[in-house]
Amino acid sequence: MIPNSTAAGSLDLLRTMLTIRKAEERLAGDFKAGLLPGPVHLYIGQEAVATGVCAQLDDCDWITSTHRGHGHFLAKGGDPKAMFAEIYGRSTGICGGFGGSMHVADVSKGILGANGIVGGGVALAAGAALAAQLDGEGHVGVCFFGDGAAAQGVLGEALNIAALWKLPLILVCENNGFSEFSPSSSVIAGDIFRRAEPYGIQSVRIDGNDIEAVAEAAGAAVERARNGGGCTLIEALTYRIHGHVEGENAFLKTRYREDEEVDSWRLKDPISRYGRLLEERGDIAVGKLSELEESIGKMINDAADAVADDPYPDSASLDRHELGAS
Amino acid sequence: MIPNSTAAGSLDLLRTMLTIRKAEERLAGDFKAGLLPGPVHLYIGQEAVATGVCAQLDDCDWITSTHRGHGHFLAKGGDPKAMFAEIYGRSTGICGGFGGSMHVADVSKGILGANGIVGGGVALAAGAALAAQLDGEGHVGVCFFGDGAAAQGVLGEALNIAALWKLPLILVCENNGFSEFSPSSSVIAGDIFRRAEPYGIQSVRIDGNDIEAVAEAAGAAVERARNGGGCTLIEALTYRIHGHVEGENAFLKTRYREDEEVDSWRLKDPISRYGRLLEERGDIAVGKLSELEESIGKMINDAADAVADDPYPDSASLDRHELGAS
Amino acid sequence: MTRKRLIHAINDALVEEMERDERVILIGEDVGASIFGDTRGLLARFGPDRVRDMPISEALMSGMAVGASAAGYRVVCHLMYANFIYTAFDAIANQAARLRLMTNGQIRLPVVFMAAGGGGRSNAGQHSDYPHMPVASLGGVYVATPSCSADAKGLLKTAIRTDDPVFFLQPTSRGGEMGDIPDGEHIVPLVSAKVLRSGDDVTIVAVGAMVRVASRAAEALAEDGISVEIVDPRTSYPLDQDTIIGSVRKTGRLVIVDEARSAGSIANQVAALVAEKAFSSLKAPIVPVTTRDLAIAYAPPLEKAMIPDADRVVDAVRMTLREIAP
Amino acid sequence: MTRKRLIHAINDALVEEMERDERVILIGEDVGASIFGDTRGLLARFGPDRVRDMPISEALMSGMAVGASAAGYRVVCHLMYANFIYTAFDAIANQAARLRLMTNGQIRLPVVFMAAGGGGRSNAGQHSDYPHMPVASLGGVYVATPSCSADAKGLLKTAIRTDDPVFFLQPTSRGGEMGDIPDGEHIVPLVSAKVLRSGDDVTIVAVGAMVRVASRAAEALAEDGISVEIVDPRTSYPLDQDTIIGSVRKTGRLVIVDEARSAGSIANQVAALVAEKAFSSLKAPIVPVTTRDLAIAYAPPLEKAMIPDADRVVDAVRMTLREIAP
Ligand SMILES: Cc1ncc(C[n+]2csc(CCOP(=O)(O)OP(=O)(O)O)c2C)c(N)n1
Ligand SMILES: Cc1ncc(C[n+]2csc(CCOP(=O)(O)OP(=O)(O)O)c2C)c(N)n1
Ligand SMILES: [Mg+2]
Ligand SMILES: [Mg+2]
Repeated sequence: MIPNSTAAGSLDLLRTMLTIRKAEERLAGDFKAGLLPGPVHLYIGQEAVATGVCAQLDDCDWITSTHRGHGHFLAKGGDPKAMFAEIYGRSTGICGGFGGSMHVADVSKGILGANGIVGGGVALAAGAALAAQLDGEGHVGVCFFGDGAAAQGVLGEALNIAALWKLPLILVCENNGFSEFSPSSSVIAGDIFRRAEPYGIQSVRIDGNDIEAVAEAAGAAVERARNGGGCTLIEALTYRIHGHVEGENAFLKTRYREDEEVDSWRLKDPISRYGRLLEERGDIAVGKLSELEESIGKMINDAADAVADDPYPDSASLDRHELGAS
Repeated sequence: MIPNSTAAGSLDLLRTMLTIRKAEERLAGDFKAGLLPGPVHLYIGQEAVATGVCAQLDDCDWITSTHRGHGHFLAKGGDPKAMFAEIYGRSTGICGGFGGSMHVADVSKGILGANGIVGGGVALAAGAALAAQLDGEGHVGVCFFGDGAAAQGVLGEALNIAALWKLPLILVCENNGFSEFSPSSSVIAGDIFRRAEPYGIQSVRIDGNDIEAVAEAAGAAVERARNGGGCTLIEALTYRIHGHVEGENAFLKTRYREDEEVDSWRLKDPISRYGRLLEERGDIAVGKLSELEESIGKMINDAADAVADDPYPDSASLDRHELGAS
Repeated sequence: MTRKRLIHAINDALVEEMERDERVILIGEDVGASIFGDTRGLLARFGPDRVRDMPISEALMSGMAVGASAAGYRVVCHLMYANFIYTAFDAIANQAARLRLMTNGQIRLPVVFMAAGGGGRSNAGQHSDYPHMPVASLGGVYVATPSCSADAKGLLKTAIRTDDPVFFLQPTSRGGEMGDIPDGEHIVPLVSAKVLRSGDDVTIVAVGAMVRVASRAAEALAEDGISVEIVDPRTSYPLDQDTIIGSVRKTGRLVIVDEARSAGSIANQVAALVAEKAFSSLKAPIVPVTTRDLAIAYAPPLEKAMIPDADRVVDAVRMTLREIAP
Repeated sequence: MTRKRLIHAINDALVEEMERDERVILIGEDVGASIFGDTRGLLARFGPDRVRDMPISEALMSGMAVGASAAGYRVVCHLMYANFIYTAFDAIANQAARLRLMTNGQIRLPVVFMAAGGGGRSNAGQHSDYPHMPVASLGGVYVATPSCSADAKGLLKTAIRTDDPVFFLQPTSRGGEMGDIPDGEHIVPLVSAKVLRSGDDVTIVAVGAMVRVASRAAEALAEDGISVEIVDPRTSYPLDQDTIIGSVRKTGRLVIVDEARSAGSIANQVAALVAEKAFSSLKAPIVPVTTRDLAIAYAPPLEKAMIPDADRVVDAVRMTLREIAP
């Protein structure tokens, strides 16, 4: 049985994916308009992964994320307004404007943060899983990481410890085909999910654009972890529709993928695909998807607008992060 | 066909193993007598691995080694005298007394050095293999590392790159059952040799105390690497008869293994085992083994004695290693 | 007062803090067997949940320490030899030192990285660093550098209770000396230097094992009627500026003794501090006594020549006294 | 003379050196696509044997650079953002910096680690460090810190030809400014500071992007009749002591400008040098202008407040002038 397979659950999944999509689209526009102070890495096309996984978690479960972290933040319950404010560099941001896009975190929601160090979240999640294990309350640690990050040795180190200590850890590799501008096949040998096998860790490769497949695999992994069954590695095949980083065409002199490839993945869009499915099934009324798109789009734009002119942090606020300040 | 399977080749293997054994026994005695300035990690019991592998190599092939590196040094053609002098800290040492036991190196023999950083040799060997590949002359890079070192993430990183770039790299894991005082099973999940599989890299587990098995596996791996077939991971099961480090009983308050275990491995001693086999086969005369033991023992003791009172390096010699000194 | 070796003072601190707060956990390679003796008995006393023998995976270990402390535990992460902090550096530098700022204080990290630094026992080039300044350079990690049993105990207890990362660098690779420890609860605050000896003619700032060297020098100088004040910063970073400046204001002369390499020595930090903030009190050049900019060499005479000794300190003091006030 | 952006000067140096010596190879993540533009065109020109796109495996990459350079190549290892030097730190610190000494010079390492450092573009806490001093602290690695196009080209060419490791830290995360480059072969030796501007009242030592800031400050001060001498060390480690000391002997006053954090800043090294070796010439306290001891914050006003600007330099100079000679 697929977790969240009630009609209400399905609608929630759809809503979350749309929330992420609309937020990312807003940021894409903001970037183009020169409104963002720093770089942003968008998640468009990958929404089913964060959404399907985080639907299995609650606030006491921990996640670590990546430089492409807005989707994970929102799916795990982070507040869109506080996220926009952060990315705009405002004092009302979830990190007070100190962190920005690559560091959005909300510890109260179990979000240990996006991370600018590729692979950096792996060990953090393993540590959080150790904490969860010691707590003994059935919580888990989840690490989202990319196919490119799978080349970092710390992944093998984590698989080893997770197997030895039966850590309640779920490693979610979002294989979106690229490590920056390198196609995965040029930097990753073999199948990522198989890397768990020598450690005796369960692993599975799924269609990351099929939210029910994600939810099912994540649900099984989370349940196993909560019950002392240890770690799972999930490799979710997906695709990033936008570039590695917004504005990349300004500095790239050569193309690294064909338009046709991008177009072919647009056809597999996880949101419209799931919307169609729910309509077909009768879980939602026909037309509900576009209605939701509109209302969520408005909600997101309102959230962004509401904070776009919030004050920047005061430079005196730096003082509070020095060692010795409490 | 086993490489070096001529009678002359067999005798060489036996000689090399005995050279290592006698050198290590001498060092054990020297340590007890308080003659060594620093710590030594002895290789007694593991001689078949270095010997069987290095017999497949020539001076233009590169090896990297570990903190337990005397055996690799000698098997690859390093000079015993220069090694003793080094471990005694003398200016006549192979590294002028600058490196000591954990850093014995002889670049003219392709020995990039013992290494005090566990796992440190893996990337170095991969780099040397890259150099060998660029040279295009069929040379290879070989990395000796321990079961404990297999927990270092850099191993996975190296497997990935070796597969992608088809590096002429041979990864030789000497699984001697312990990572310092931790039994392997407590720090290593699953089978080490299987860790190569997800990368599409050939791997094999062998009896590391059977020198013909080692020679055969290494021969196949080296041949494949020389011919563009890429990397192999060999896991050689063996045992360290001495402690992790000489003198460990002085600081360890608890035992980490049983005498019976050590004794059972003494029965599998790679040298007497091979000697018996050669005698049985008629490749050497009966009694030859003990004769060799004696002559090599004498040769080694003479080598050690010859340098034991060599001068220490002059402190002015430090100058030549400063940046800017040429 | 109880007289104990420094290493046993550390053991006492660990026992007391683990008794006091069950959220204190310890991870490290062979912390069960305890190579140095500082973690001896903890596994038996507190069990394998709270005392965890790690595989050789420093990058993972430091990152897990960050993750587990972000998730609510007080983590002591034992890195064994201080050189291995380089192996563990990524999570310390890119995560531990900055998560507080990047999350606007949502994440505070009660984590202690501990390791034994310094040369003197022919452990050679990869086991003898005293790397306090590379860690200090990160800005977000306290660096505690005890020089005696009492401070080791008191500083470690404070470090464990501190909500920000601390690097606890024990001068124990030379074994750790005996010293008196006050009975009962003994706490030493971070960032509080100690005036070890009061004097009028010259200030010596010395850290770690060099405090003893400085004391010997001071005694020798006293015989010639030269009155030396010794300041032990106890915390290498941040510095207790007032105590150092106060002493230099009194004496007008400054010698700094550190067994770290010159380029990575606290001599630079202290000299810069004084040249900025106590310049008008200075009567003579500030003289550093440090290790030259090389890895520690193996041969005993070389090692001895590199690490500061009392003679060099005496010479340095005499040099500052020869200089005429400008 | 040709006018070029600093990043293109680097590209020229790479092209020229790769043309000149076919044993020069380049490895790094996406050096083919070239995020910064410094490696643009090299893959097409020199082919995939010599220009290698690496997976995201910095620990492996730095170690392979060591291994390949030990085995006869001149390796340029591009680490992208300077913060990733922490991820790559083990092989740099524990191997590259010390193999020369430990092998008594058998191994020399012609390897250049290059990376872009510095803040200013809201890249936030994990992409804005200027970590020259952590590398300097190792003692065995040159640190080149060009401030302009000509020096970038000339220093990089020298670095590639040098038989010891060099960390080439480009101030290009802010894009890299325009500058004149001499036509024809242009070489700048390591350890040779440049007096950029001659003056009598005060010396400013500034590195990297801060040289421009210092120049702006000097111009503003000139309007008030204050004559500033600017010294650009160009090599942060080892320092060209004579040039710095010579300048301070002339002016008697010293301000040091570095965008590194105070605790990891060259201000300490330079101040210590001068307080030891040019003390009698000093007329005023040495004033550092650095970034406070925090990770760079994201919000533009915070970032701006942290990184030294011309106003802060002007203030510092005025402060040293107000002080009366003691
Ligand atoms: C340690 C480290 N190395 C390199 C980078 C530069 N970098 C940022 S994202 C990226 C590619 C990541 O690819 P992947 O893990 O597949 O994530 P994706 O961008 O596809 O989501 C790289 C190389 C980094 N941020 N951190
Ligand atoms: C990076 C690093 N971490 C820890 C150590 C301490 N250490 C030295 S040897 C060793 C165990 C190595 O085990 P293994 O790789 O199996 O080699 P063996 O000693 O069995 O030959 C450890 C943990 C080290 N030298 N380097
Ligand atoms: Mg990817
Ligand atoms: Mg072992």
